[in-house]
Amino acid sequence: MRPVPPAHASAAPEHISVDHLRPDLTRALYQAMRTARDLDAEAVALQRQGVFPAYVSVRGQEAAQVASATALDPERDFVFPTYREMASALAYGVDMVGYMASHRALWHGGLYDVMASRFGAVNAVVGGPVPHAVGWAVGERLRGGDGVALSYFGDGASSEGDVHEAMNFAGVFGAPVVFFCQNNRWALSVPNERQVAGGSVAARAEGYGMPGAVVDGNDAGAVYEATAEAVARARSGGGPTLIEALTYRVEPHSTSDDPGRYREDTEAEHWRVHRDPVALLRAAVLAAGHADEADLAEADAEAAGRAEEIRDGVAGAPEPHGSELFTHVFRETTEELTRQHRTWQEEVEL
Amino acid sequence: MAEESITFTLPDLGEGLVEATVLEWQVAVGDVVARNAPLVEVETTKSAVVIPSPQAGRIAELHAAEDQVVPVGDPLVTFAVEAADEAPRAGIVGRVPPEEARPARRVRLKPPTA
Amino acid sequence: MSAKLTGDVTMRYVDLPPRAPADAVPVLLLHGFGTDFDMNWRATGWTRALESAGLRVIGPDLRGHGSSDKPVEEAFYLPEHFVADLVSLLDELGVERVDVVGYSMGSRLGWELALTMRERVRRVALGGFGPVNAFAGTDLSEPGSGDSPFDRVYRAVAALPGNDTAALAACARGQASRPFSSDPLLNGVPLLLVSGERDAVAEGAAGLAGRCGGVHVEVPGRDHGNAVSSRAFRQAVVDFLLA
Amino acid sequence: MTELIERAGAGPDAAGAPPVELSMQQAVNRALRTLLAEDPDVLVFGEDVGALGGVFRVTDGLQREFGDKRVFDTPLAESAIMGMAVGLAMNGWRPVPELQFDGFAYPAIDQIVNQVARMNYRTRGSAPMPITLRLPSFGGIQAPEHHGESLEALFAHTPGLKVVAPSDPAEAYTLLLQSVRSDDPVVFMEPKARYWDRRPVRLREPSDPIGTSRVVREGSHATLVAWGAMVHKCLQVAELAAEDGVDLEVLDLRWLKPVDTAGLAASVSRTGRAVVVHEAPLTAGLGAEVAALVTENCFRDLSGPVQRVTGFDVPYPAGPLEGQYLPTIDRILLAVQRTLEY
Repeated sequence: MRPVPPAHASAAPEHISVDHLRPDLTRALYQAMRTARDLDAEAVALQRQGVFPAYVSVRGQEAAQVASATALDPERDFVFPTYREMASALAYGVDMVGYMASHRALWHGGLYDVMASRFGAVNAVVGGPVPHAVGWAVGERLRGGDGVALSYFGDGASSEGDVHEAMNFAGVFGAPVVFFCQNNRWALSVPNERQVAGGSVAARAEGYGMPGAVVDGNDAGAVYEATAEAVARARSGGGPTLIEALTYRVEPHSTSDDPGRYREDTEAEHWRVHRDPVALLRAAVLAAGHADEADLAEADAEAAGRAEEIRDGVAGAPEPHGSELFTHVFRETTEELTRQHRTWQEEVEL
Repeated sequence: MAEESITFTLPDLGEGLVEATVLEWQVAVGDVVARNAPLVEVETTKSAVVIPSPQAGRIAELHAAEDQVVPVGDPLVTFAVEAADEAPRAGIVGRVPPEEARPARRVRLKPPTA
Repeated sequence: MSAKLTGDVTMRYVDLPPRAPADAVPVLLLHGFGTDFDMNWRATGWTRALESAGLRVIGPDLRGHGSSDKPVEEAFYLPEHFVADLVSLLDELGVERVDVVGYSMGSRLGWELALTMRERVRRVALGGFGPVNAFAGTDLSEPGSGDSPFDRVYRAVAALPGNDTAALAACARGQASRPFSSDPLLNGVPLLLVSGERDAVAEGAAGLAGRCGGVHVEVPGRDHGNAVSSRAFRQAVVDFLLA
Repeated sequence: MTELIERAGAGPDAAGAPPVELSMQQAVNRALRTLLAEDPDVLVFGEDVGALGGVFRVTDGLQREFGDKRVFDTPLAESAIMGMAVGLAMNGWRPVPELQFDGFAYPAIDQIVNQVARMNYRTRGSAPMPITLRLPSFGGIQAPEHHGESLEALFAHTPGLKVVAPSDPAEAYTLLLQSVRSDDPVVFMEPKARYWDRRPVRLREPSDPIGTSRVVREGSHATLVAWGAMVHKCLQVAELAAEDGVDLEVLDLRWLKPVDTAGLAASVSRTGRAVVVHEAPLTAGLGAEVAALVTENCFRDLSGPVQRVTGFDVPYPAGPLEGQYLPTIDRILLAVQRTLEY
């Protein structure tokens, strides 16, 4: 029997409702998603101007990222991102100039304070940070704290050993972790049908001893509720949850990818036009009476301003000085490294 | 503009099919076709299908006449393709390193006296 | 992308948005006996041809076929049930009128749809179809056992992966229990019939087209199996739809 | 200066196919095409190698030509890719897996070291591993983290693995044929900074045995030993040194395991001086192995210790600092000067 695509395809609804949510929440979600959308566009432009060597867009995944991050408490929880979670970082309150610095290749993990932000360093190892979330969560339980770890990963990463091992560990330890899979249908050039056996990442939750949930990743309200429920379960000692947010990677994998070689542009066009999470939320907020056109116009203006401010901040940031090559290699440096630092001064800095 | 010739064989049509009969070419020698444009209509014991062009380029040679039976893997069509020599495209990450004509240096050597 | 329309029988369909104007009348493609949308229309170059002509394509896997449900009781396969599936699909998609393009069994069902739901159909193009009873000379208690044209078709499709022979046999019997009759004729709708020169199943298509005030095109040298993928058939239909 | 590489390209069977202008991407693609056509057991698989044609287009067109049963994408799991390669080899196939980037090989190290490298040994020859792991390697393209690593020391240190790095398109074609046809597991490290290097290439069948190095520029004052992208850099250094009246030999090591000790010793005992250049960090890099071999085999002929010019002992840096981390022309010249004055 040919695998039937998950309800991910165009059958998903083309309007959402947030009537049942608090107005201040839905307005905040819209504000952050709108800012992330504008910052994403600025970042693509920076790449075209050669300021960024490359950029990985989050366009189309703003609801999945902002709404999940908003369901956390930045004072006591901890987020473990991949390399494509700009909108989550923004919603979580991370210093965005420091975050975007990683895309300008000023410093691999970014230039924000990871521990102060309680938001892990930008991480390009697929599935790599997922076991970190379990470790942090087990450590939190040992200390008697009630913080929750949220681990982001994608449909591609769901094939990595690290992710399977981490989820089993979390089930065994009952660790307070929310495994948040943004299934955007494409792991670079490989579609779900050839990446996710069985057709659903969430269906594996039971196998790892935790509840699983599939949610429309482009419905900000639904993502928020599903994440909030999982966070509450973890915080109250109920253990881990696996959430699969069905969304779509509207832009190419990166600014130097050519999707024409592996997917139909009509599919991407459908999601771009009919399932845009920012447009869906905007219509729902108006329909629910949580804001009127004037409020949203103001929000849009504020978002655009903030995006430009971040853009100018990261574009103007100084490049790291060569001597920084030798900083932070160890907490306690070595004789040999000091000798190599001198070699660099004499032979490279000249 | 250097040209490169690329030959494509009759692809594996699945379900263990070993050959197909060419019903009708959708292109002629000399045509310039886009990738995925209809190339040739063939019939197997199971069904008749139109094979999309695997390559953009000019049709240099058709290796089978209509009504001819072609085994899977035998040459089907040869394309003449301009060897792409426009600026090389970076891979999925990073930049193509610039090829500096004369590498800069500051250090001068003194040949050994012995 | 494809989706599901759940009713008493769940039907998988594909809805491919056009590249050009959105308001053009969509084309409803109805595949033949024992195949499905992908085999009958996508692999034969039709979707690409219709899309580049700027036409929106709606392509169901008819009940008993492809990825749709495959009940094994004969009663599920009466022509009126197929037509009901198609009407509920058009309602689901909010489509007022369509141009119907069919092949073999799909053509007979397209004819029935146009006849009974006249206002939902603009133009009709049918291939591999004629007035003659398609099941003539076939022992339907054991389809494929004899040497009638239908037996030969049945044997060819029974071997295709993904086909359920019990469902196909039931489908044949369901269709045969309402033998096609060209009375009443399909009048007052632009009609194109296309048939391969050597297609026994489509015997008499030219006469039928004439009686309905329609047009007939013959594809030289082609039989029931390979007329559907011919360029002549595709081109005739595209010209007819865009006229 | 006509580089010796051109003359080396001419080679003994100069009468072979006429030279064709190819980049290294295209040369590897041609080699894979030759291998897939000549041996029905060859399989090419990995992440994004099929429809996309590889993130550097190295497997472009192979799936269309040879079908998706022999050229196929896998889910994103490096350990499973190498583990599957072991199983395929045990079922009579000749797997040519690709791990998309050097830095992504780490999750597969367990399968490579504990299974691929020693399976023939632990089964006393019953289950050979004719696997060639294609690994885009080394730095030089300002790529993100984990996309510019040099793992040759790790692989060379693994008993049962052979390791090779081609320095130009002709080498890439010939050495890949040799690697895949070998019944031993080979790690084929493609220098991604040289993927776009285009030059006239004569596509030749392998003639040198596995483990042979290659003098790409003869010289008398000192020998520069390098591999991969550093061969091109050392040729640039030699060209500049010639302006100062210093005649440098450039030795392309090619095989990083087994190392061509005889070829190395022959060159260094003639010039009496050696500078090893590699991108990987200094400590326990393959440069240490080369220095030990030179010291053991050419001690009496050396007029000074072997110099090493390498990456620093720091994690591979982000974009703008890459140029200050990798061996520069000036640093190599300074090392040469140290050997001349010793």
